[in-house]
Amino acid sequence: MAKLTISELQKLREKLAQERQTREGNARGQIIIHMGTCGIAAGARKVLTALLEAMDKQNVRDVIVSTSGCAGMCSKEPMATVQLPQQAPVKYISLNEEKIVRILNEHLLQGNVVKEFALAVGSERMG
Amino acid sequence: MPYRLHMMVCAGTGCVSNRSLELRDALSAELARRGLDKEIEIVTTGCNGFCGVGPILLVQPDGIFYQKVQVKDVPLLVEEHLVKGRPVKSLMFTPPEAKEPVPRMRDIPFFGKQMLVALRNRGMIDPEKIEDYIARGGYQALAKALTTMTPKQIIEEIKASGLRGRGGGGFPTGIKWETCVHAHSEDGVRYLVCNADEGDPGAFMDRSIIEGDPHSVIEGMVIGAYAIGAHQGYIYVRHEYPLALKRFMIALDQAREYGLLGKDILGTGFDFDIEVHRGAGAFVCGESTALMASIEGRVGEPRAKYIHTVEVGLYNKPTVLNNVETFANVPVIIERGAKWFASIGTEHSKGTKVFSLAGRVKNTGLVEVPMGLSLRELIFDIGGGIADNGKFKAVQTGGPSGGFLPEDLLDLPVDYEKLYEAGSMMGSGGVVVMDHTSCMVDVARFFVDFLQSESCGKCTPCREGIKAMHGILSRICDGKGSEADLATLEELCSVVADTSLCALGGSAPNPVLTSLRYFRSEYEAHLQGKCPAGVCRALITFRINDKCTGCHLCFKACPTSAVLGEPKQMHSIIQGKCIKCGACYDVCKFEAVTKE
Amino acid sequence: MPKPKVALYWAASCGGCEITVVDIEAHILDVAKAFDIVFWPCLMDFKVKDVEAIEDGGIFVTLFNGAIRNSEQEHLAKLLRRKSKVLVAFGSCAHEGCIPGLANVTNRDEIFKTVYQETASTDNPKGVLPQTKTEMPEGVLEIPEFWNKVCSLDQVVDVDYYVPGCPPQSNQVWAVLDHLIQGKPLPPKGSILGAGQKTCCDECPRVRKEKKIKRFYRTHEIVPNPEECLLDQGLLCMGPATRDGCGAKCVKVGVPCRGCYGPPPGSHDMGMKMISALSSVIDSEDPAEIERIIATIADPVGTFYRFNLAHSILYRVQEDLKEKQAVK
Amino acid sequence: MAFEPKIVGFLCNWCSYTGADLAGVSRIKWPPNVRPIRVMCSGRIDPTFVVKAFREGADGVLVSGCHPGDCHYYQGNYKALRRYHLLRRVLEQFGIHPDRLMLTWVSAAEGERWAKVTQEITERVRKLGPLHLKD
Amino acid sequence: MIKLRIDGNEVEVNAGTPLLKAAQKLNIEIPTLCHYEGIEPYAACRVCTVEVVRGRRRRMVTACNYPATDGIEVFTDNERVRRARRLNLEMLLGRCSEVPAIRALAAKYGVEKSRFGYDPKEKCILCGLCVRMCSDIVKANVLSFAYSGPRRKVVTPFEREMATDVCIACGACAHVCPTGAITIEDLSQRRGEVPEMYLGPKTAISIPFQQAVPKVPYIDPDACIKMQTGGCGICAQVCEPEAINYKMQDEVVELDVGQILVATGYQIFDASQMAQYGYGKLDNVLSALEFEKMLNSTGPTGGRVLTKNGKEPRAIGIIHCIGSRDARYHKYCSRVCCMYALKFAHLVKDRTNAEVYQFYIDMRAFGKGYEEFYSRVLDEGVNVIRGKAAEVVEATWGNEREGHLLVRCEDTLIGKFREVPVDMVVLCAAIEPNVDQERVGQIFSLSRSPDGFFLERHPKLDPMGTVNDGIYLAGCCQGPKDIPDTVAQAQGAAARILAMIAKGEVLLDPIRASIDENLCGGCKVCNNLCPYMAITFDDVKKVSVVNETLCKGCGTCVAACPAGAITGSGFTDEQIFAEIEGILADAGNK
Repeated sequence: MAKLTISELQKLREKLAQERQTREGNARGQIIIHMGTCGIAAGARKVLTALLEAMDKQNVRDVIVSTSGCAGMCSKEPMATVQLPQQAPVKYISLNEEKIVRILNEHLLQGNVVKEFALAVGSERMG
Repeated sequence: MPYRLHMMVCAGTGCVSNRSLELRDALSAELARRGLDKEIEIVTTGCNGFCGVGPILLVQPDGIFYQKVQVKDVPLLVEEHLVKGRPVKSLMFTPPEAKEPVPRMRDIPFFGKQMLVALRNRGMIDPEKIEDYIARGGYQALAKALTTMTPKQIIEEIKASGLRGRGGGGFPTGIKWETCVHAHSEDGVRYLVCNADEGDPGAFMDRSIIEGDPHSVIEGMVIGAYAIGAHQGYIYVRHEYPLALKRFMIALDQAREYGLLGKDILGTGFDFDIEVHRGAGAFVCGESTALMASIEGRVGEPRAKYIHTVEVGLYNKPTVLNNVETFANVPVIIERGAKWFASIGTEHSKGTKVFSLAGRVKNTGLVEVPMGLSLRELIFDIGGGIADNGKFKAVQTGGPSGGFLPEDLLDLPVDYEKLYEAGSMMGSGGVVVMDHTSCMVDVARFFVDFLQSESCGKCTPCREGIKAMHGILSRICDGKGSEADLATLEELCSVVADTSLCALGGSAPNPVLTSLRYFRSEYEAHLQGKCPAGVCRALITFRINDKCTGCHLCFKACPTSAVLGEPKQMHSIIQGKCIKCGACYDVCKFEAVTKE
Repeated sequence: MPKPKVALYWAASCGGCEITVVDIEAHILDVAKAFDIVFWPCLMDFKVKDVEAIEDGGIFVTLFNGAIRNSEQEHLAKLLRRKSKVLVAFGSCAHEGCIPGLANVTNRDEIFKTVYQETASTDNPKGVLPQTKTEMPEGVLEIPEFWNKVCSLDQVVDVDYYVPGCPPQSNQVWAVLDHLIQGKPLPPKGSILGAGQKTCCDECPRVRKEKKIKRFYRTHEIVPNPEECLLDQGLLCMGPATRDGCGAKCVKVGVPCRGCYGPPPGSHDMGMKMISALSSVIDSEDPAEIERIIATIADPVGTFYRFNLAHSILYRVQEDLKEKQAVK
Repeated sequence: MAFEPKIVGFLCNWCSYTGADLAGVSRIKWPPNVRPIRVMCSGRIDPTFVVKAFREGADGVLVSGCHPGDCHYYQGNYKALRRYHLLRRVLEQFGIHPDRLMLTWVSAAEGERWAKVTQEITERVRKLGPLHLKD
Repeated sequence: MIKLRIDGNEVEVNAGTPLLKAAQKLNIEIPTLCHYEGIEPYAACRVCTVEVVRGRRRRMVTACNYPATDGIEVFTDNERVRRARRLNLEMLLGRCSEVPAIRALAAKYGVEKSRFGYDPKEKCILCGLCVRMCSDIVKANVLSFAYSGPRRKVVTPFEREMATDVCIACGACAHVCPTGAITIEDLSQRRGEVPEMYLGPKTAISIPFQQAVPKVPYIDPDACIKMQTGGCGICAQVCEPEAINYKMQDEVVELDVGQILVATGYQIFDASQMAQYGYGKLDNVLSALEFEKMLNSTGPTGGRVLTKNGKEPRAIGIIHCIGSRDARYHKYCSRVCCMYALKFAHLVKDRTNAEVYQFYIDMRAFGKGYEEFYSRVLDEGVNVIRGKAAEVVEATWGNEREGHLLVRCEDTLIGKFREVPVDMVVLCAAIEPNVDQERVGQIFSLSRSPDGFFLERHPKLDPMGTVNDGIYLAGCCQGPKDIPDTVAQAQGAAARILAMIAKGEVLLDPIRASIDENLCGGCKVCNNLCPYMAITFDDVKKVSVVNETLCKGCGTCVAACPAGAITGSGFTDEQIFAEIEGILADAGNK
């Protein structure tokens, strides 16, 4: 490692900060990939990988990606739930690698629900 | 691919001794087993401060706070939270009085009320990775200071911020630096020393900062060195802090590698390097002159400071000595400005202060709060109140030679002057809470005992005076005290404080004086042969009353066979044999054993 | 006036000296122009009887190369001596025995045994050895007799001048020939021509420092520093004990001098001189260590006497080899 | 007639020659087979002299100097020592028994030792027999 | 200069002057315990506490080290100060209750009895004066503090009872101790002893012996505190002519001389090698030199003959030939012993009533008047026993159990074994060459005879010359001899030297090496061979050159020159070849 100069320090900081942004917990939204046995069998793992790769490619660092179990509609897997702050969650069904990227771009980043993949708006009550 | 989740495993000394490193390894193995290791990063962080509930695990970005996580919990945790996205309630923290566990860290009162300045990176970075520190803005202040500010401007900025020494004395840092710059040095050599010889029992803010964020100290030191024109710095770390030492060494190497320490820092031509000196654990070596003597290789004994170390210090050169927390504050002041810093706190005490909360509070640990917060907020809101639903009796601030403050001073805002006026001090930030089970005479005796053994013994008042105080206090605890003893104590306290060579002796009478001032009734009770808290063994008697069911537990527990009685029959205690250990009292389920 | 006659002869040697005469390049024409070559068997078919026919002293100069190994060579040496005004021992073999002279570490019987009976490729079931005379139906065949030892030319006949070197450097050869062609006065008898008075070191460009030898190396064992004296580096270079004139060609390319120009004027015995010099600079005072250092010299006689064994004080081993065997 | 070896002794001026002299002054008998040649120092003894002596008919050669460390010229005898070792090897290759050459240290005070040494080499060479190298 | 007020009186001092000094100027007495003039203030006892007022600030400081600044007001005896001192003294009295100095000072402040304890045994108030004296002034660093708090104490290294290996027994710690807690015990065995000829203690600075020339004191660097530790330096303070010089070092003086007289003397055979005589083990077995020192009227006993316990011996045995005339040690006779042994006998007879026994092999009274002296000593009643003593053992003598010796020997004249009881034995040890005789010999290129002494050029014709011209011998370095012989030899040598000086020139042997620059190839083989560095390399001509004045003609380079370019005059190759040829002229052809 060569010694840093001031400008290199700034650049390094920006790069490192971006890589670690998830850690800060400030997110524009959250997407949950349902990964029960049924989901994984239907290809949820591929969908998750595609999503993470797309985020990496586009340098999206402020979206929380979580996984959860079976959403109960095993026939519609793979499924995902997108939740933006102060908005009702939206459930998407029968996803594949292309669809999830569109959801990322249109819904998570621009706020437009991708209606053709959506199952419904809202969620069953927890608890 | 970015990590979608970061598992922040606390690796502060507290959590490590609760086996957090084993937890980390189990987690990592479990993630690998499930193929999640490319998605989820495990970060070992420094101390989170909430050491009472360790090992602590924080899942980001969800902000879920897990406590007391054991290796056996790992499969469940991974399955539920990481795979299925369902945070595990059973591992969350339930605040006292609350019914439901609180999932998010920021919602836990212990954390919510804190304001992190010195501890700004706590739990967020891996202390062994300089990249983590830089990512969170580390060394930006150094860059700013070195390129856009003159040493004079930095000193002015620190002066304007109102930062005062966090090690105990509370001397304004900016003025200290300025004095050092003006002090005459034949060859222009000045030294900068960081005091990490944290000796107060129960206080561990400096250790925590070094363990959790060593670079903040290094950055502060480099800025300070630049301000005073020092090129060689020392950090005096207790040898009892192996983890802190290790992490600081790693940090030094990394900083040197990145050109943030050593020759030509950041290409600005400024040279400064830090040498680590390990202290052997003498309490008195936290005193500046003793510390410097120790660095120079001499016996760690204080000398008279009529000529201050800022003028004639280490190797007889002008020397700035600040403690760890002070240095950790410096980069923030430079980066965010003196104005911002000065906006926090009270009139004369600016910024935040890290306290180690200990004793009979529910939430023990390390907290950073703005100056001026009341003791009540500190103890009851953050600390969660008195443990085991006891009753508050006193709080001691500032370490073993701090004074005891009673309940009616609970609304005292925490700042240097207010604490001093009340007969205590800020010290390095120890806060020990005592409840009704503490006997103030006994506690005073306890601390005086600590101080007498930690006195270096050089000057008469400290060596002989504290010993004499201890003798008198012991006598009182044994019920052999007299009214004259109290007068003698007061006289001793006054002369010891007046004539001691260093601050150890100078502040040693505080526990005695404040306990005499606020809890004189307890002393008087002792003179009458009573210990109100039932602590002083010579003054208490254990008896068995008619609630006794003859369960025979106390009989079995008594180490001296002082309990008489057949099973199912009422028992009694032979006073002559009783050594007042309290074993019978502790085992009795029927409140049949009484203490008076 | 007829051109002075010149003869060249090749006795026990490799023939390199003959080639070095040709190596004077275009000057060979000057030689041809100046002299009448009457005998040069290497190049042309001269007959001995033609030489015998020349009156004694009729040849101006004979360049005789090669040592004397057998009766024929001795015969021709004597013949050419008689016929020549000036007899030059040309090249190291004639001068001091050279490589053929190394045969003096053994004797005729040993050589015959090895060559005609013991070597693996020999098919000689009857163990026949060369005979000088063989009776054949056609008459008696005669071949020269193989002497028991090798001699330098001057050990057989009187020699006027010496041109040292294995081979003599062509420029030196030309200098000698040119001297003769120019008809300049001849130097005193016994002079060494075509060489200097000093030692090879005088021509060697390498930097010499303090000599302190802790062990000797053979050339394949180290890569010598190109600037420094080879001997300083432990390579056994005979340069200090060898006459100059060659231009230090070998040492310039990193090969230690082997001593082909023979001893310089002050030296009575080249090998002994080198032994004396070398042991003076061996860096030890402990007999055991000295033995160890000396043991790193391979084949001392072959090294110190490679070119002048036949001409040295001891010039050959004990004739009957009795002691040699006793030693073993 | 019994073989009487001829032995050339090269003696340094300060120790061995004086030692031999002392032997004489002290009337100690030593074999006349050893014929001394004085040189200033054993370091002066050129191996050439040794082979020259053999060539001239010597059956043995004795080189004698001061004891190691006692050399009048500090180090000369060490040079003789080294030459001796290398020379022995070469003599052997020449077919001359190395024991015909003997190196010894005799101090100026050691008249008796001189007698002993000369007796030793004389007996040694006597056993080896004549060398016959004289042309 | 600055002004300050002390107890209302104005005083002018230099800035930084300790208040204690400033007060002294006003004759204001401030009590101290841990202060000592010349030792850095320590401010540990706090008895010198005074109150300083500076503006609005009042504080208690220690007068011993508080630096005076302009305008301050000092109170040395107000109530606050008196209370502070009183209590501190009470504390000290509680610690050291029976130390008079503390009792007296405490009484001055009205304290007769301490409320904080009573310890009649403890004497140390931990003022640290001894520690500072030892480390800062004497710099022996023996005493230091150990432990902290109330357990603090002054210790020697590793708390060993006697720090004999580091303590230099200077006594300075005891001198400065204000309470008498340190005492110096006189354990005389621990005194610095001069290893040879001890016979009594010696100080670090002394006149080596009475006949010393020049007769001035010298400092024994092994015993001097200043030289050992850098401390002390008291002798320089008291010496008015300022003659003490600690920095004096052994000097190497280089002199150009033309001639050298070697008179390096001898050493005495170490009699302890012969264990049977008990030298070094038995108290009253002395070497002759030690006995000589005892007999000297300026010696440690003033010339009286005394045994170790200070009593006059009743009998003395003198044993001859210790290590000489002995095949196991030295074969030669040391020549002087018989006569000095007789002298001893004579002096003992003269000064005491002791019986004297001489145990001899042969009585060698060879010098002028010697035999007469022998007769006289015999007349004085000295017992002579012909026979070398076998051993000396400890024995009882009558009822006295200790300190007596028994000499066992065979009296060859009467053919009987004898045991002679004595109180003291004197051993006449051999004269032997110095341990460095060999090295000295190498320096001067001197040969040694088998006994190890230097060899003269000729025992009869040149007994003081050596094989090296210009180097001469005198005295026992050439062999044992008595004083007249030594003087004779030395005078002879001096005469030879003077003769040479008078002549003014010396003839050198023409034996030289020279290099023929036409033959030298510049191989540099010879350059390092020359022991006299007479060969140098001419970088211009690229040849080696012999400096003929340095050359001694050894011929090593001549032999070594591989080019044969060096000629050794007088010993040329040709000359030697001719010698070889000549010497072998009779060698038959094969």
